[in-house]
Amino acid sequence: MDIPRDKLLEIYERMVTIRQFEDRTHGEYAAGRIPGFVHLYAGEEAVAVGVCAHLSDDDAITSTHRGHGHRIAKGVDVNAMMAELYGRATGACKGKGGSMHIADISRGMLGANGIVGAGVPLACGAALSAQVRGTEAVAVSFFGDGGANQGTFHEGLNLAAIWKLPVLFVAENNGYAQSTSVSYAAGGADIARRAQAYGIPGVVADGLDLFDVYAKAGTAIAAARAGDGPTLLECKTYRLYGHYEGDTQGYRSKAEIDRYRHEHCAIRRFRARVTQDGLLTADELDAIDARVDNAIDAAVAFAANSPFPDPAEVTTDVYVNYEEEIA
Amino acid sequence: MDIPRDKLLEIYERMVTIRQFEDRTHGEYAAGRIPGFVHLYAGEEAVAVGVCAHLSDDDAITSTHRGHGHRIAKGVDVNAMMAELYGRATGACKGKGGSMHIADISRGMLGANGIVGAGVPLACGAALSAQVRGTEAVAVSFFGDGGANQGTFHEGLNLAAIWKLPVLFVAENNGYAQSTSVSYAAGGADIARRAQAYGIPGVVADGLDLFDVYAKAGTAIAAARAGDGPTLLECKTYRLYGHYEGDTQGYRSKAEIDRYRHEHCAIRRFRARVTQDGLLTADELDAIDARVDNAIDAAVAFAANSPFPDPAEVTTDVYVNYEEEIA
Amino acid sequence: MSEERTLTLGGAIHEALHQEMERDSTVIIMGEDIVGGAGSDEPGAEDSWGGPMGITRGLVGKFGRERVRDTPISEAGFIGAAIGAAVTGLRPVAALMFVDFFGIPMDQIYNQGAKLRYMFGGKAKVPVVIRALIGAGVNAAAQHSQTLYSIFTHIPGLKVAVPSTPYDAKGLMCAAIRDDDPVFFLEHKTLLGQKGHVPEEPYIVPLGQALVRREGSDVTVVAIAKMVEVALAAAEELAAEGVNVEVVDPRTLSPLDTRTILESVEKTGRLIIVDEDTPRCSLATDIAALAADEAFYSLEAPIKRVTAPHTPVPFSPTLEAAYIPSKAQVAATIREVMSA
Amino acid sequence: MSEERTLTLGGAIHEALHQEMERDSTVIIMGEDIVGGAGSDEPGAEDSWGGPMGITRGLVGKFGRERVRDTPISEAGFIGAAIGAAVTGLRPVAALMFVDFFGIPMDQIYNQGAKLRYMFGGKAKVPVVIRALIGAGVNAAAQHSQTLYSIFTHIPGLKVAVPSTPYDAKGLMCAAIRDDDPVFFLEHKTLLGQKGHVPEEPYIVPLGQALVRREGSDVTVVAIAKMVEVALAAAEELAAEGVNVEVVDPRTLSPLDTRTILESVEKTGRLIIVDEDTPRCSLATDIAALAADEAFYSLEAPIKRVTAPHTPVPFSPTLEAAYIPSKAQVAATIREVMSA
Ligand SMILES: Cc1ncc(C[n+]2csc(CCOP(=O)(O)OP(=O)(O)O)c2C)c(N)n1
Ligand SMILES: Cc1ncc(C[n+]2csc(CCOP(=O)(O)OP(=O)(O)O)c2C)c(N)n1
Ligand SMILES: [Mg+2]
Ligand SMILES: [Mg+2]
Repeated sequence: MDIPRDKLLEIYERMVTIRQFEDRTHGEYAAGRIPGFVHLYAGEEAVAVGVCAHLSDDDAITSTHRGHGHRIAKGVDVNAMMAELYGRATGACKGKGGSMHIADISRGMLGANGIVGAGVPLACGAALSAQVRGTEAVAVSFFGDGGANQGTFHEGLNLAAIWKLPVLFVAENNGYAQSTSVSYAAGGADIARRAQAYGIPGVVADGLDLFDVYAKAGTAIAAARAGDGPTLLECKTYRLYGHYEGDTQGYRSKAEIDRYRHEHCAIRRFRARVTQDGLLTADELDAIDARVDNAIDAAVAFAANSPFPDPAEVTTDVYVNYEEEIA
Repeated sequence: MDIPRDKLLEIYERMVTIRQFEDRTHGEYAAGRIPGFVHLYAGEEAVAVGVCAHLSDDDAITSTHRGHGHRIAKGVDVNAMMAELYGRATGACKGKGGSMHIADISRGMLGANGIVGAGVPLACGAALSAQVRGTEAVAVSFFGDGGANQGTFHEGLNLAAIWKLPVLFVAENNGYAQSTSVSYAAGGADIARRAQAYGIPGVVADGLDLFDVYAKAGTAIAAARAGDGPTLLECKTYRLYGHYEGDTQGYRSKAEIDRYRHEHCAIRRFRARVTQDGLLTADELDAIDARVDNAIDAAVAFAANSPFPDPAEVTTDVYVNYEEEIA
Repeated sequence: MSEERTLTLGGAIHEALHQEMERDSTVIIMGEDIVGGAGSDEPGAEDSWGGPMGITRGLVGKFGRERVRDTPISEAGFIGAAIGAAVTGLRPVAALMFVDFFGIPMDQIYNQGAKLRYMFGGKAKVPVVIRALIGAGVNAAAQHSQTLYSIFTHIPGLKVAVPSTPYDAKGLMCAAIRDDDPVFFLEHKTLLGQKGHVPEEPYIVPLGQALVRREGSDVTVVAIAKMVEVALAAAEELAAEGVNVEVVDPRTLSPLDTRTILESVEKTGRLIIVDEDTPRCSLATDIAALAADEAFYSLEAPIKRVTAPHTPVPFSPTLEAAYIPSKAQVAATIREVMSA
Repeated sequence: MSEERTLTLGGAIHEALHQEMERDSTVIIMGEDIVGGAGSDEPGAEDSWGGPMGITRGLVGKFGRERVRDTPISEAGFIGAAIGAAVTGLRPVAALMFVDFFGIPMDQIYNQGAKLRYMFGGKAKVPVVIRALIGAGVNAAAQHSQTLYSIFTHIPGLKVAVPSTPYDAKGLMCAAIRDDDPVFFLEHKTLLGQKGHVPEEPYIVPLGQALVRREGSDVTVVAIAKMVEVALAAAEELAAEGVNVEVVDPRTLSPLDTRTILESVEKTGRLIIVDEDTPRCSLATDIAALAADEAFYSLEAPIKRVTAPHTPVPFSPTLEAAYIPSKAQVAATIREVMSA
């Protein structure tokens, strides 16, 4: 699957934006400027970007607790994201959601999710909506290897299979659910093989290779748009930071992490490939790096300079309408 | 797998007991003597009996809304069962449970269940208990084709797979969940194939052939006892009555029902096989029929002559102990 | 003439679904066997079930299988899908069958459906209706007889409707479907066959408006769903004894029309709540607490609650009869507060 | 000497688990990452997590992986398995991690665990403990900050413990494990690090016994979990103003020690309930309703409830601070009822 030059540039920019956003969030969190629970996506960029490169704002995605990457890949504004992490009134959710609940319905980003596995049925619903309304839209559900052990995974895949819903299920297998290895927690071989249980295609992609993800997601999404129903795409990937900010990571070695940070880094691999193949130049890529660096600087400044929400906001946005006001 | 003569006689008696119990319950219900919701097991006898023939009182089973057959196969007293259907104080659950909740923990019968799919995790728990306590016991979970679409099915099978729990999952595929065909509701081919998702054996049995069920369940249960972990056994079967008593059954033809009631009847097939092979005689079998007939008569009489529970019993048995009495 | 038009409560719900689906093509309905016969080639199999109590029978013929969907037995999956569809442009009405099954899709309902709007800073709406049967009275035992509305009322972001008449059933269903928030719509199974006046044209009974079903000056009885008729019967009995009972039907539990309840208590000075749900942390305590705070100075007697006991629902007819709050219990409690 | 021995609340729970596992080989514990490092060959991976807040760290070394089990992320599956194991001879303690996840295993908890005994006519017992973190205060947002004990208290067949001190945490955990009924054991995440006196030997704090944390004669404040310290702080403030506040800590919500609460209200004539849960159909309304019935004639002022608002838990620090009932709110409410 050939990727047009413009698309390649956009893809690179999104991958780098994720990496830099996460690196910076890591530092901001350590410095005590971001409250709450934060799970970083660094390392898995090729998955979110490789999949979302096929989507428009009409297409919907559901995400996870580790959702910053999906949001950036889906085009959500980084200023609003960083302000949300900071808990500010200018945040994507006015400070009400935080890292685990950033959404942008206008861009088809139906929200991160603090509940493992919960996005799967919601994505089926977005696909059902497209099917009933007769649009060409598709839905994508991202979830982890741990999430694939939830009942919602089973129910969602079966529902999508029998209704031929235009949905792509993306299992982001980063090897761990918190500290638990996928080899311990998941019976059977690849997660992708679970697709057979429902008679739908199950595909494994190298989640550290943008081109592999892009190609396989493209095929699956095209099939979904054509009315051929869902696919389960398992992307083998790796997270470079701990499960959450604060994780001491006794369950894996520094050597393992370093190997992925350097040899297997999805962004390095992308750079190497596009420059070797003469698709893009190092200068072009460096320029993007610099631009993103500025954009993230600006996002942090925007967040830090934004006001906190008015405490009175605590009781708004519960209902669209409610006769009695909320005490 | 050769079945000893005594066992064959016991198997036949249990199958006939189920059939007669259900035929009689059908009549009693129609006559307005049994209240509530009742789901009959007639037609599926070879499954419950073929599986439970391998179990002792130390082994546990979990059942479904369609649980009379499992209970009889597990050796629960028919007097107590019929009295429970009648809502009498002498019932297996003192009249508190009714058809959907008959249990006998002393016989390892952990209860029928009004919640589709709910027995699967409970059976895993009984198997876990055996594993931790170091007994030789196994657990069996019966559920329907409809139940195999619940999240609990997925979670239970995965849990059993990774912990190598001594449990047998028996999918009773009778073609329908209420009025919905399994071909509509379940993605994929056989339910048994879903086992592959968890790396455990998945086996299909002819659920109208006692010998096939007996053999395949025997292999699976022996493996479980030997520490080799769980199996998913799908038994293709058929229910002769409606989904519940009162079902008008517009979703299937009388011809289809008749075919199963006559040509494919599990009890007839068993009789034909054992008499043809010279294992048992028609006289022996007829004598069992007559004895069971009397036993069911006696059960109905026992139930009808039993008192209703004292209304004060409504507030007992909620807790083993509770400092305050219940208002 | 239209005064005379009567429907059952179940028929009123059917009519509301029909009319709303006609009015708005984004309304879809889904649930286990709400059509029936899916996957069967048998002539006449289609619509052979029609959902719990046949309420949705006939809708598939009019609106087709795209908008009237049989689902697998996967409550978390299809209720979650209904919520996802609601966020993306449909107005799904999902049937949970028995409310007792709520423990399976509850995460989708309360952590997703009820909270998306708030968590997203007001930038989502979730116009989904979840229908479910409630109530004891048909010997359906512990897993098919509960009311459980206290739990849904507890959850911010949900709305809860509990019609006690066919008229309200239709009006509340129309309101629920048009509402932009998630609404639990609870149908008491012993009321579905009850007949009453229902106008043919679509109309709205607003969510959050109680109704005084019977005016009285001596004591206020707030009663929910099936308990409305129990309370009214007790009121008749007491009328013969010269006691003037006011019966208030909240109709929706969230929002709760606190004003109507408080005005009644201020007038009568006495309050009894009759609630088929179990007693702890329930609507009965909710309404009692409301009055014990905001109508305290009007109260002339202890606030009494007549509820089910703190037990599961028993199967046997004698036990179930002892479980459900009865006219006799309500009447006795009225006498008790009148002599306080 | 033993007077001086202190532990954190989390440490007290660890000690209770340790001692009960030592005492009774049928006690097992299970949950996601309660050990950690499962499936890893990395030296030192084992016990690298230790469950929420590391509370179970160290137990695997003593009791082995048979009795200390990491589970997949399958809350319905493993909580259901804990219940099935409880019916067949074990005494499992299952960790749900955050109570907010209850919507996934709820059917197993409430339709199975809580009801088996009743449905089976008393012929089963279900000695299972479900541990879960509750509470706001760490900016964990709408799906990781709730209390939700009102829902579990509503369910017949469940018991609910909510310790507010390390001493009670240990004693209630020992009691919960030895109890033959299902117990929800709720640990407020902001209290886990709090230190207090804990005797080394195992002991029991019986389920169903409240404690008067502070004696007073003017007003009764019933406060739950984290709110106990908020209420005590408000009481100190009011003491300076000459108001004598009695603070009652129920310690278990089901069974509820109604006697201690009613005796206090009869003495003081005034009642405030401070509850971090959302307000509708809650413990706050439950206790208010109790007093409005059974202590009615002692009441000298409206019963007030200080609770979270009817909203999900917001993320931002400024919003979360407005969400959690504060000392200032409690103090203001005490002043209000004192001048009523
Ligand atoms: C229902 C539920 N159970 C448990 C958790 C706690 N939890 C948060 S993330 C996580 C691990 C998820 O692993 P995986 O799905 O592989 O995603 P990853 O973190 O690796 O991206 C767990 C157990 C949760 N948030 N929701
Ligand atoms: C969780 C849940 N959902 C729905 C129901 C209603 N219901 C009872 S039995 C049944 C069909 C079950 O089909 P299957 O599992 O195939 O078992 P069968 O009745 O064919 O034996 C349904 C939908 C229920 N009892 N529990
Ligand atoms: Mg993972
Ligand atoms: Mg079936």
